[in-house]
Amino acid sequence: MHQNRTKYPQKKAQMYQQLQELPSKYKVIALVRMEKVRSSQLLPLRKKFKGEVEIVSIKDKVAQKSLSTLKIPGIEKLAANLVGQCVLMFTNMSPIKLNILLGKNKIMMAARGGDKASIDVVIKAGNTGITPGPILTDFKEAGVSTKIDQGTVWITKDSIAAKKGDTISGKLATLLSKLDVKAVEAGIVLNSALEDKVIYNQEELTVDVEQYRAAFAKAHQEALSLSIAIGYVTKENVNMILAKAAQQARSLAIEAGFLTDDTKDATIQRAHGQAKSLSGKLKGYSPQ
Amino acid sequence: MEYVYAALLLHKQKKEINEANIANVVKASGAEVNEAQVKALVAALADVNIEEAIKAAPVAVAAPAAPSG
Amino acid sequence: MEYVYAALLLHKQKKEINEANIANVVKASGAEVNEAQVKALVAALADVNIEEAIKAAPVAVAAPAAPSG
Amino acid sequence: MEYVYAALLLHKQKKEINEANIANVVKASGAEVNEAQVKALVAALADVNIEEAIKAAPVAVAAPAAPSG
Amino acid sequence: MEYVYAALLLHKQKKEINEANIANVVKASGAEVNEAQVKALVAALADVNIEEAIKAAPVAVAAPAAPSG
Amino acid sequence: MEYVYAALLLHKQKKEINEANIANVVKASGAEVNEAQVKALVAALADVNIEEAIKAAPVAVAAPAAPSG
Amino acid sequence: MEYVYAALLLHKQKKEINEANIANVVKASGAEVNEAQVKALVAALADVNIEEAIKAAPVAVAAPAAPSG
Repeated sequence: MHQNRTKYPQKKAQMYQQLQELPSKYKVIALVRMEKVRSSQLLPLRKKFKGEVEIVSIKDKVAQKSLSTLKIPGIEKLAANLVGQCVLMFTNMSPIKLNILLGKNKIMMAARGGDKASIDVVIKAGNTGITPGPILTDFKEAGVSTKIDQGTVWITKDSIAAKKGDTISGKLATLLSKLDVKAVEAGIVLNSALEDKVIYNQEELTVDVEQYRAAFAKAHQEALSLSIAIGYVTKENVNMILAKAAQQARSLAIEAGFLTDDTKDATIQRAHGQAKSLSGKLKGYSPQ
Repeated sequence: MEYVYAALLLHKQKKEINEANIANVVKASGAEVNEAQVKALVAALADVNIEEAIKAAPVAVAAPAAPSG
Repeated sequence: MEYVYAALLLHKQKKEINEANIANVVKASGAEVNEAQVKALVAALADVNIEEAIKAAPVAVAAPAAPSG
Repeated sequence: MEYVYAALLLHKQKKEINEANIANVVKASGAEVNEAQVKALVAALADVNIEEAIKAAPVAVAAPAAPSG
Repeated sequence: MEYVYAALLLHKQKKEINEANIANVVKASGAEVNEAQVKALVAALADVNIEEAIKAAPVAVAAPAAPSG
Repeated sequence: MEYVYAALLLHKQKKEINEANIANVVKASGAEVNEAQVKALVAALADVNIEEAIKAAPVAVAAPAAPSG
Repeated sequence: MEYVYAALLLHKQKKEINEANIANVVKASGAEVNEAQVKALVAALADVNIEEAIKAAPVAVAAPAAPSG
């Protein structure tokens, strides 16, 4: 079907060559499917991860061809996931960590028709610099009130053009792009990764960080609770244990009606409070 | 409230809370006894679980202060 | 706690809170009087303004906040 | 409060809370023992379920009514 | 989630929390090490500040201990 | 917790909180003394203002799970 | 607190919490083991229902409430 090319395009040849070398330089190869990624997302990531992650954007066929010549266990499984335009990331960090870091580096992007707004999309009041024309109708449809002043369209007050989660129409997307308002938060998610012969799928690469945060809090809290309960004193809990022991002594003194300097008043209040609580439950009797 | 204190005193001593006993306690404090009050109290106490009522008494708790650090 | 109730009873009747009076009240409830407790109570109450103490409204206990995570 | 601490110490060690034991503990701390206080405490604790009592809601020290000085 | 304790132990000792160290600690407890769990935990630390996480315990006022009897 | 009670007892009596004194108090309660616990307590108390600590309004941290009893 | 973490790690793995095991875990973290601390912890844990204890709401310390008067 394909015409045999007499000469491989130079760019493709370079990429082929790159893929021959990179896998031996790094422990991890991670794959991102470009169908959900725009090339404009890659630039900030390249900067951010410079020295840690090499990012290569490549067509599936070239990548498959190059990778298939390598003797890396498991690479064929990764190559099988290559579809269309792809991004390959080479790194020595754990692919799960890479995935978490990618999730932390989401960027705001211009919406395209059909995208869902990631935030409440606010159009700020002020001069748009746009000359009046049919666009005024677009503003009106988006619920944005405008006025014309000295030949340009002014927005009279901050307006929400779309709520978080709303689907953005093609028309609104065009309007937002003219105003340079970004409505979509875009993150890159790893599709699969190869590390030390093991291939990880998207699910295995996804870690619920909040769950870990909560687990740390809970684990520490359990340690604290246990140490206080058993009176095992450490620097972290010594104040709490002292407070608890003193508290127990106060509670005991009060419950026993044994007056101490620290608890006299509380004991009287307690006795009186009991009388009040009891009288409050009495029907047809009001103490004088 | 004195009659209620008397009742609590009897309760605490595990003595029967009846009119005679309450009257005795109040009298011992040197005060005159209002028989009607005593009757009313004893009647009203018949339906009440004293132990629960005194456990439900509010306890003076420190207002949660801002954590110091 | 019975001695504290007795003290409150006397206080309410505007009677003096002394050892004899407390002993009388407790005795009238039919219980034996523990002299040490009477003495300790009277001594401890010497510098207490009972009227103020019982006015100090106990602060209601707040329910624990729902854990955030 | 020192006698109460002594009582809690004994309780925690599952030792009997009697006058001799409390006096011993307090004496070991190097302080003089006030026999009346010891007697009063032991009497007051006689009917108290210590395990329950120490679980009671926290009580603040802050006593707005009684100046301690 | 038991590996979280291993991580806390390393954190407290100011040791690096990496896969090898966590595996070592877990192994020393006599348990088998699940590599995937260790990997996931270490990776999660990319976004979890342990010191902050353990300080985040929600503070509430104690509810009165429910009277058990 | 017994060692903490002993420390509070000493504190209340304005006695020095050192290993010997704590051990003495605990011993007087009739219990065996665990030297390690005494040491640990004294070390932890070194930087602590006990008076402040025991006055502090105890605030419970929300339990990780509802206490079962 | 590191020894408590080690103990909980063992507990979660359903391993026995004894001195040797705790020492092993702490050693594996690369830290030196303080035998006295290990002893103290194991002694304090004797007779304790860990599952219950870790559910307890720990008491945190807030600054004393400002006196209202």
